[in-house]
Amino acid sequence: MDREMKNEITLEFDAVSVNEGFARVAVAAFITSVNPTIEEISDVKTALSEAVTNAIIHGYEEKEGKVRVVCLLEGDRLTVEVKDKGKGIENVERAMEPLYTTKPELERSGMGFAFMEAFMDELEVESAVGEGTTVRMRKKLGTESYLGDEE
Amino acid sequence: MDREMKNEITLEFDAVSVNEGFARVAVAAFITSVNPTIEEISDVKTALSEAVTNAIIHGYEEKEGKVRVVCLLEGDRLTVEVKDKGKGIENVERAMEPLYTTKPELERSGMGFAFMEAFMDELEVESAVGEGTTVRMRKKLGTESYLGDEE
Amino acid sequence: MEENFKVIDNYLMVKMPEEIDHHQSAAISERADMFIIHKKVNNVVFDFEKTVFMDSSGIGIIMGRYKKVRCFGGKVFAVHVNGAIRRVIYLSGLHKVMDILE
Amino acid sequence: MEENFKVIDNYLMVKMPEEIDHHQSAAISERADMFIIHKKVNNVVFDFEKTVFMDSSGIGIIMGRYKKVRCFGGKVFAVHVNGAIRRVIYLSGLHKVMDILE
Ligand SMILES: Nc1ncnc2c1ncn2[C@@H]1O[C@H](COP(=O)(O)OP(=O)(O)O)[C@@H](O)[C@H]1O
Ligand SMILES: Nc1ncnc2c1ncn2[C@@H]1O[C@H](COP(=O)(O)OP(=O)(O)O)[C@@H](O)[C@H]1O
Repeated sequence: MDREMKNEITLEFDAVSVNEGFARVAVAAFITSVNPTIEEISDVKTALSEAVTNAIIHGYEEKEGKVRVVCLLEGDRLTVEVKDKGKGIENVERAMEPLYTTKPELERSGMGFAFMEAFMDELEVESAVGEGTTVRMRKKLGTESYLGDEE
Repeated sequence: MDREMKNEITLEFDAVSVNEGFARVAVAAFITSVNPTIEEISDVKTALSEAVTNAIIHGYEEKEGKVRVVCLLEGDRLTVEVKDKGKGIENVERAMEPLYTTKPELERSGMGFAFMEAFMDELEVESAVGEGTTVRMRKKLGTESYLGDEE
Repeated sequence: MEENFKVIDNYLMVKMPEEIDHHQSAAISERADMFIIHKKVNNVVFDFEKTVFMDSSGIGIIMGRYKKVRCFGGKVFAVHVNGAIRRVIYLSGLHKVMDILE
Repeated sequence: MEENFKVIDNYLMVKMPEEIDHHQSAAISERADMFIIHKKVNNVVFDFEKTVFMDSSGIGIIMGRYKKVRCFGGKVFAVHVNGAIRRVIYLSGLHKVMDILE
């Protein structure tokens, strides 16, 4: 594939936990075209899983709703956006602190945002109470291929 | 999963051939929740691949465009809809005849619609010239589980 | 699911699934607690042999069981911890409360 | 891709990929034709050992090569044909122009 080729996919699905696995497989299949390493695939799957789970359990509080995932590849640069129209976050900064969780009764560890930060290169969170939340993550993929590349 | 549970996903992606494989993997991952047989998974993948390829090469004639795939599970009944906003089909009946193809130069065999019919239970095609084409296919999945079921 | 839980002496052995996410986590925790409470086991061993994916829901399962058993002086262990699972465990700090057996 | 094409005497052996769809089909056809024309092979053997998926694009590859070689009295063969591939071949009627070797 052309190094600077753009390719975009959108997934939209019902906010039910059985679709967490579907979303991971779909996004992993989408990024294979740029030959990511196994570790990179695992990183992206984990970060995506955190964001999608959050939309389902915090955004919609396990009631009905739609989760939208937009993935864009520009060459080997991946952007993943996970969007819900759920309850939103009052204080994004506090929500992003490791170990902070509003659902300890569901055994949430408060590590979701920390994992997204650790496994991706960039993380942005936009949220408005009553309107919903958008999580945007970026990562450069296939970094191991540099050695053999003539650029 | 509840037998009559509903679950819907939508995929929207750029009309480029590298996304044919992505769409197959995504839809296969979506239907696993109802435990389809290996043959059923293969059937759905083949029918989907035909419809998506048609959207890309006939609908958009390999120019820019978006393909939309909507999958609905109602219990174990699957509906797959593949939609493009491409050139449309003048005569749907003739297009659906086996071996009929308008792109012999691309080595198309004219078997696409025949495969969709053979591998799915139902096939509907709606098309309008200059507006696009929608292919709707239905299939009951996990038919082998009847034996062990108390319904 | 039943076949993934086994009591040996004072230890509950839990075979973790291929993918550990929020979809299955509540069921695993509930089942494990049934054994901890009714069979009075003190220690829990999580076996990751089959596991290829775990997100932070897995942290919740392990931390939750740890909090239950430590009151009676029990411990939590992990076996067959491979690359991806190891990273999640260390990143979350779980290795500080859990013995990882190689 | 080169390593998937091999000439033995008068036969071109083509190792088909894991998934045969429109994405790769043109490249396979072009490459095969290069051998048919420049190395003057008469027969083509398609090997499906690795193949787990094939849609009607595969029919196009096989029919296209068949039309090329039959003018010189050549033939087209298939080996290692498994369940899913077999169904596609029989459904399309390809077995009438191609020898399937078990
Ligand atoms: N999509 C969302 N909608 C509403 N609230 C959210 C969303 N995502 C995260 N939050 C809030 O941020 C907190 C921290 O999130 P996170 O770090 O993922 O930990 P956890 O999911 O374990 O609670 C959550 O407990 C919740 O209050
Ligand atoms: N999405 C579409 N948009 C426009 N034309 C289409 C579309 N799908 C099918 N067609 C027309 O119907 C014909 C038959 O389709 P099909 O049976 O799939 O065979 P093939 O793809 O091998 O040509 C195509 O050659 C094309 O003219």
